[in-house]
Amino acid sequence: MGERWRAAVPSILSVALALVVCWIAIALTRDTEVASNAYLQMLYGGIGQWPRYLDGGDLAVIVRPLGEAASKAALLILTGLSVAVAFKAGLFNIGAQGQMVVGALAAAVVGAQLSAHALLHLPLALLAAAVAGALWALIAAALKLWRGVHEVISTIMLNWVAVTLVDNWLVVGPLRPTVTGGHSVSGTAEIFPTAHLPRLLGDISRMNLGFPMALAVAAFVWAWLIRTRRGFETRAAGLGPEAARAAGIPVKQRMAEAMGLAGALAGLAGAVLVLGTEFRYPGVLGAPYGFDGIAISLIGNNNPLGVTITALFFGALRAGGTRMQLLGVHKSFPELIQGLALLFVAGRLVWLALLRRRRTQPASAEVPRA
Amino acid sequence: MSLEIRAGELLALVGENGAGKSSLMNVLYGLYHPDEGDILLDGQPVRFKSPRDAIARGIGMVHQHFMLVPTLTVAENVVLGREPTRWGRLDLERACAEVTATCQRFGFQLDPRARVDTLTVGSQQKVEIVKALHRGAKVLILDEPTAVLTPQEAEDLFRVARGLKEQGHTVVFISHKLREVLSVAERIAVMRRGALVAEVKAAETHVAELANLMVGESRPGQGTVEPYQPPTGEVLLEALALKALGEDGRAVLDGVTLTVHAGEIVGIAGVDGNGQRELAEVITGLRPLAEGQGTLLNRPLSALSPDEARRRGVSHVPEDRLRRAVVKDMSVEENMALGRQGHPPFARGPWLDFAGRRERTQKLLGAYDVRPPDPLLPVQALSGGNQQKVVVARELDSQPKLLVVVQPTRGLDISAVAQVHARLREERARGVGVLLISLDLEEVLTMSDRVYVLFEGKVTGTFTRPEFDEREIGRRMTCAEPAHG
Amino acid sequence: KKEEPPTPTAPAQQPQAEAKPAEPPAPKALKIGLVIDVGGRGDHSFNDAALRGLETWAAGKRYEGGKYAPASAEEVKQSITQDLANLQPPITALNVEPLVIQSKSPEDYEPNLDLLVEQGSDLTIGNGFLLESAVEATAKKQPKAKFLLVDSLILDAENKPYSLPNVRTVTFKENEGSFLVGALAGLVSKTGKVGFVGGMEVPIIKRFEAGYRAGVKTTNAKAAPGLVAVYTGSFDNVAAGKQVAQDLLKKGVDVIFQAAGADGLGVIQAVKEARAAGKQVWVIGVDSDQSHVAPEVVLTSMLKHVDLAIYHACRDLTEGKFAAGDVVLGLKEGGVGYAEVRLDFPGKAEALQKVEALRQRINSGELKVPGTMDEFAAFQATP
Amino acid sequence: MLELLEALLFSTLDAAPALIFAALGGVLSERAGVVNVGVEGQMRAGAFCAAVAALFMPTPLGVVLGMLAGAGLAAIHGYLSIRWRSDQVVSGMAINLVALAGGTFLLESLYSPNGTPAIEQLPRWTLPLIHGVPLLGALSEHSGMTYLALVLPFVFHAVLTHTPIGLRLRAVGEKPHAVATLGLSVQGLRWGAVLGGGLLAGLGGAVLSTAVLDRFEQHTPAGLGFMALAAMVFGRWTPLGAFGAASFFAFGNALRIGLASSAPGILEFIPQGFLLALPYLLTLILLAVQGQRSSAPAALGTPYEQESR
Ligand SMILES: Nc1ncnc2c1ncn2[C@@H]1O[C@H](COP(=O)(O)OP(=O)(O)OP(=O)(O)O)[C@@H](O)[C@H]1O
Ligand SMILES: Nc1ncnc2c1ncn2[C@@H]1O[C@H](COP(=O)(O)OP(=O)(O)OP(=O)(O)O)[C@@H](O)[C@H]1O
Ligand SMILES: [Mg+2]
Ligand SMILES: [Mg+2]
Repeated sequence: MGERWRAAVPSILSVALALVVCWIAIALTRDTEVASNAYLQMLYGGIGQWPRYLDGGDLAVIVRPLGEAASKAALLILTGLSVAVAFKAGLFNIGAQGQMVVGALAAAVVGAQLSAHALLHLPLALLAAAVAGALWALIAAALKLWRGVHEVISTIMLNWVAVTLVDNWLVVGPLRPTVTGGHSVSGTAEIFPTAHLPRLLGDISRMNLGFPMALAVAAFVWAWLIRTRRGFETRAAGLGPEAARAAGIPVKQRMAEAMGLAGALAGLAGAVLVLGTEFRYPGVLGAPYGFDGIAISLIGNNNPLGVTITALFFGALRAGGTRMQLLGVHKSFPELIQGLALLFVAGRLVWLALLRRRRTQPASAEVPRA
Repeated sequence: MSLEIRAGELLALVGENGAGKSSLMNVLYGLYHPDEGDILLDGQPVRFKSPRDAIARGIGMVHQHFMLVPTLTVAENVVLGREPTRWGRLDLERACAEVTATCQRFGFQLDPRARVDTLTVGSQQKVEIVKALHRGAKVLILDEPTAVLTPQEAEDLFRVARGLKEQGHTVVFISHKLREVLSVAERIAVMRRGALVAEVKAAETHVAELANLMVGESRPGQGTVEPYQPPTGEVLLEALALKALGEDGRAVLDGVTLTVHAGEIVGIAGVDGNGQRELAEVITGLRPLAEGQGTLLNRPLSALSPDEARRRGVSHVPEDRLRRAVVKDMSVEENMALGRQGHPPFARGPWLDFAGRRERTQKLLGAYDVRPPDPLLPVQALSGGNQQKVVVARELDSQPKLLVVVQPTRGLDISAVAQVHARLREERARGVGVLLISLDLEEVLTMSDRVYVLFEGKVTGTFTRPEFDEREIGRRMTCAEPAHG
Repeated sequence: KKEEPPTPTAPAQQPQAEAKPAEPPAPKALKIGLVIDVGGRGDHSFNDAALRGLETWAAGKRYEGGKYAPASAEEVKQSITQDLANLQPPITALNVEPLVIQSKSPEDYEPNLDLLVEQGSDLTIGNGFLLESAVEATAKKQPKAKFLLVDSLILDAENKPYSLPNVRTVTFKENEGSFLVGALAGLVSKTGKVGFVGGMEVPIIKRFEAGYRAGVKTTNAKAAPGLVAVYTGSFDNVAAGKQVAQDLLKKGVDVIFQAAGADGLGVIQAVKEARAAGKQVWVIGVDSDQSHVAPEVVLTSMLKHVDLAIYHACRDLTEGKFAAGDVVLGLKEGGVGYAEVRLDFPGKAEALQKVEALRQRINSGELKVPGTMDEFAAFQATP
Repeated sequence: MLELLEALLFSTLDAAPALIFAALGGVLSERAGVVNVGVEGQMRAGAFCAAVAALFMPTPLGVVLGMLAGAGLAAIHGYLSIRWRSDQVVSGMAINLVALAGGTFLLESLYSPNGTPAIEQLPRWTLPLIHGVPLLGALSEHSGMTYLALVLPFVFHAVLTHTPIGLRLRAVGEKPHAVATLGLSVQGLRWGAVLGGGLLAGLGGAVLSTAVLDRFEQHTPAGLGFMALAAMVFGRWTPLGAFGAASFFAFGNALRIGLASSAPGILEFIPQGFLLALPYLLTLILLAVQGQRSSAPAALGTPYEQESR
């Protein structure tokens, strides 16, 4: 256990460092008071306005921000896991964005075109999203395993293909909802309430089943990866494909499975967005959560638990980030913090060495030669 | 530690694995930097910041692992770093001419335009030497140059070394083969644990003494020669005219026929790159069979997968340890489970069995004296020898019927080698068939009951123990006239 | 390189909304919240129009580096297009305080509206049809708060319009404005080839196209069949807009109308470069008067007075007259139009006369401008 | 027909340079063995700094500053991945994220949220002889960057194959230890390549804000950096291959635009979205058909450790 915590230390310090750097950036462009206030607002937006609630405020000032943070976190958990699972199999999935797009579309189509009982409709829509995402990812896997096409290039291409085909053709063409009169609507037809992810805290908060579902999926991925024979084989295939092959592990199959799972996870993220908050495939799919997944996965050490914690943190940060605008602080700070945190994770050797040198005064242990 | 190297001598450096021979030479060559101490050249203290300085002072080194860029040509490899140019442009013509000239001066035959990865190991070795000489090296350091050469090629190399010495060069060479050390070197320096423990004149010592100096104690008894009994066990592997293709589509195995019985060790002798690796791959299901047939443990050899081979009872200690035998970022216990991760005690149904795995790992680590015996350590944190012990432990622990071992003692020190050899003999006694593939002819000859010699993918000779003749086998290993040089 | 020192007034609004907005006794500034869509500030078109209506006109302020400074009278005057210069009553600053939130992605619209309501905004504006569902959901959740939805009606799950008691909607007849600039384009074109560049191929942009085509057909029947309409596929890719426009220009098109968000800036860029290379070419801007982007080539701009709609809503609110309902702004209501034509071209006076005549015909209801491509197919041009 | 072709060619030549430079930057860095997924971020830095600089000085000088900015980001990448042997993919992705969010932040704090003020654009050159000649005329009327982009890949190719420095670069990407034992500095070579790659990527970005547009626009480069990586891989890590792939992508895009405007009827049958996806689909299909056995430099992505054997 101690070992595992030690592995998390660089990530935690990196995030803290990023927070400090951004605080300084705000303080420099504005002043220290604004910077501190901005962080306070971010906190309020992320985990609720507790002081105001304790002052006798409405419960909404807590559950609404929590709901927003949870929705964002659910998306980040799923895309982060998507990237992490692929990493574990030795594949770099830059394509989570595209997989999320097709997943979201599938959920929107099943949610709107099919009518069924709620007990059936929602699972069907989720399943459709997972399958669509998985199939999309499997294209890249197939190209990699049988044609030797590097997955970085194929997933980048598949992202573009998904976005252009869906946003510029399907959504504005065949799947355009029927509109009486000349009203402008964006996106596909609205899904039936039977396919909604149920709200958990009533109408005031957008907290929905997507969040516990994402947590459950994370637990599933963790169990699969760490506890099962399949997961073991997948990790072996990712870390040492040749050795895994020699050990009788069907490496290609495991890699394809992992990529399929990665796609399914990203597809589910799309479904959570569509079935949880948007209720249709919007004209343009939300923020680039698929790309955020890369950062989340890397900061979280590509480990399901780390990814979940990282996603929770950044989900809250980004939900709260909007409130910074109330102080006139720029809207891109949460992203900046995320980027800097990743940069510091990448550079952890540098500052770990600095720390170590300060602790053990004379001889620094393993500073590589220049 | 101090070592004196005299001008114009042939000095040999011996010592156990990890004694620090390569490290010392790398310091001399400016690749590593000494924490303390000085290097004196012609009595002057010098400081080599990088190999560039060492090269400028006339020191050349041929590394234990080849330092050639495989995608470049011989000439490009040789001139790299001191390229002849014409108007800023790389002058390949001149480079080739220069390299040809150097080759002629020292009596090598190399095609300067050939890509290095198309050359045989022996030729690559020569490219390395030419590289050093081309830079005007007066002192030539050869780190285990004969490890991958046939006796003939090694003999060739020593002729070159003596020739260089005649021309006034100094040659330092490192080797584990004490007999060749004695026959070539004039002076021998022995290292142990990073220190120089003895310097002796070749003429005044013998193998046993050197071995004692190296290990610091009497050498574990060299397996006494056992009497030969023709194999009687059931036939485990019967291969008929096997043919397999390499990555480039050429036949790397060309009509190989062999049998392995239960309870015998069958050795495969051959120079690196003559199909030994591919033979092991075919038998373990890693490489598809192009033609030919055979039976492996009573079922056909064709369409074999690694998984299927394991299920039939084949264990495999591959040659390329870090690539094929272990997943270096995984822990020791995870590596212990590799290949049998689905069976007790490593798994229970679809779930991994952590307790069972830990218990078995700890037992094996103890039995094989792996140091440190920590099942949670990533395998890459173990020394090479200990990694090899992990692999051998795993493969023998899975109760194989047929054991395919390739270079099982590469990188092991004397006592570890003896241990592995003993284990292999134990397996034989248990009735396991062992196919031993090694580049070390001495190892093949001491261990095997029968030997097949492979050359260019063909079997060019079979010998039973009473017929072993090192020179004849060596000749078969290079069947046609010596290829180069 | 020097930044102007921030004027030491009007501090950024504090999140002091903790204090419940108990009805103020004194004339306390009303808070107007505005959520703009992902296009963001500074798009020189739709969002900037909304910000102009709220910040410059209603609040009399200038946004700068996260803070507000008072806008000078000159600034305010310059921001008012010619067609509104004589508006009665004239545009004057009101006692309102703007609260603007930029959205980063579509799923943020709803929480952003929620946030503004929570911050105590007396009127919350959703700018753009993309915010339709968000405004709908928030308005239902917050029946006491007032909302203004710009550019769309409230639609139910079947996309049928309905109304909510606390939401005012404003929509525009873009086709009528587009018709007039189309008519002008037909008159200006020398080569007889005019073009249209749209962003994504969504119905609202199609409405621009239909009106534009009808306008061209009315004044230049020969140019109509060959009118090329190209869609860039995005609203945020300037380079794509430029490339599309370059292609049109290479093919002899000399007047381009763009309705493509940020891509439109690329269109203007391409025309500017073609003009620099000596070609006689024009571009028509959209939503706001885009003349300042490239004065030498922007013939005019199809105006969509989002600014006015928002200003009116603010004024109604301060005067206590704000009412829910659906407002449709067409040419007659001054909700759409075209910006002052500052460039000269042969026969300018005559052309403008013709266009104004068409305006009269539309205002009188004699000429019905098609709003969809189907309607356009049935449209008979009557010069 | 000829006219259509000319328009197509012109459009390709106008749009391709940024992609070409960035792809070459990727090739330079990766041939030396350092993975460079940070091209997108380096382009963004280049575009931003070039535009900002050009507000105060002649545009060509601004372009140079943009290149330096790209190299600046590359230096962070180099410091982490060469000096400290960090994971190259992580540090590249981090650079992308920081450049994206940081660029947005700086842009809004310094200028307006959507772009810098307009700058003086790089001039377009009218080539005297061929201007107006059918087809060939497409070569005229471009900024100097287009001509540079047509020449640079060949220069780069020549350097890589025919000069000592090229030989060393190739060697260091294949087997750094061999290079080190010859007394050459692996670190030095890699630093050079990474910084050079940064300069090129920065140039690619600068082209976007000084030649394609006349300001930095908030979304720049909108995924072009990733396209450049794709072009690099598609072009098998060779300068000419990357050049060809980048030109192919630009051509595919131009073709789509050309089709939409010259044959609008086609849109009745083939939706716009298909045309937009066409270049990417074509690339995927081509890759699937020809296969893409790894031609990456052997040591790509593995940090060089002197004492690893
Ligand atoms: N820079 C270093 N820091 C710490 N230990 C080192 C370093 N370099 C080498 N060693 C260790 O020093 C020992 C000597 O290594 P060296 O490669 O010189 O052995 P060797 O005598 O050449 O062995 P072999 O016969 O296997 O080639 C090994 O244990 C090695 O791991
Ligand atoms: N990455 C590492 N992390 C921690 N310890 C290491 C690492 N690499 C090597 N060591 C330790 O350093 C010591 C020397 O390792 P090395 O591989 O050089 O041994 P060696 O002398 O070559 O032994 P052998 O002859 O068995 O190969 C070993 O005890 C090993 O555990
Ligand atoms: Mg050694
Ligand atoms: Mg060793």
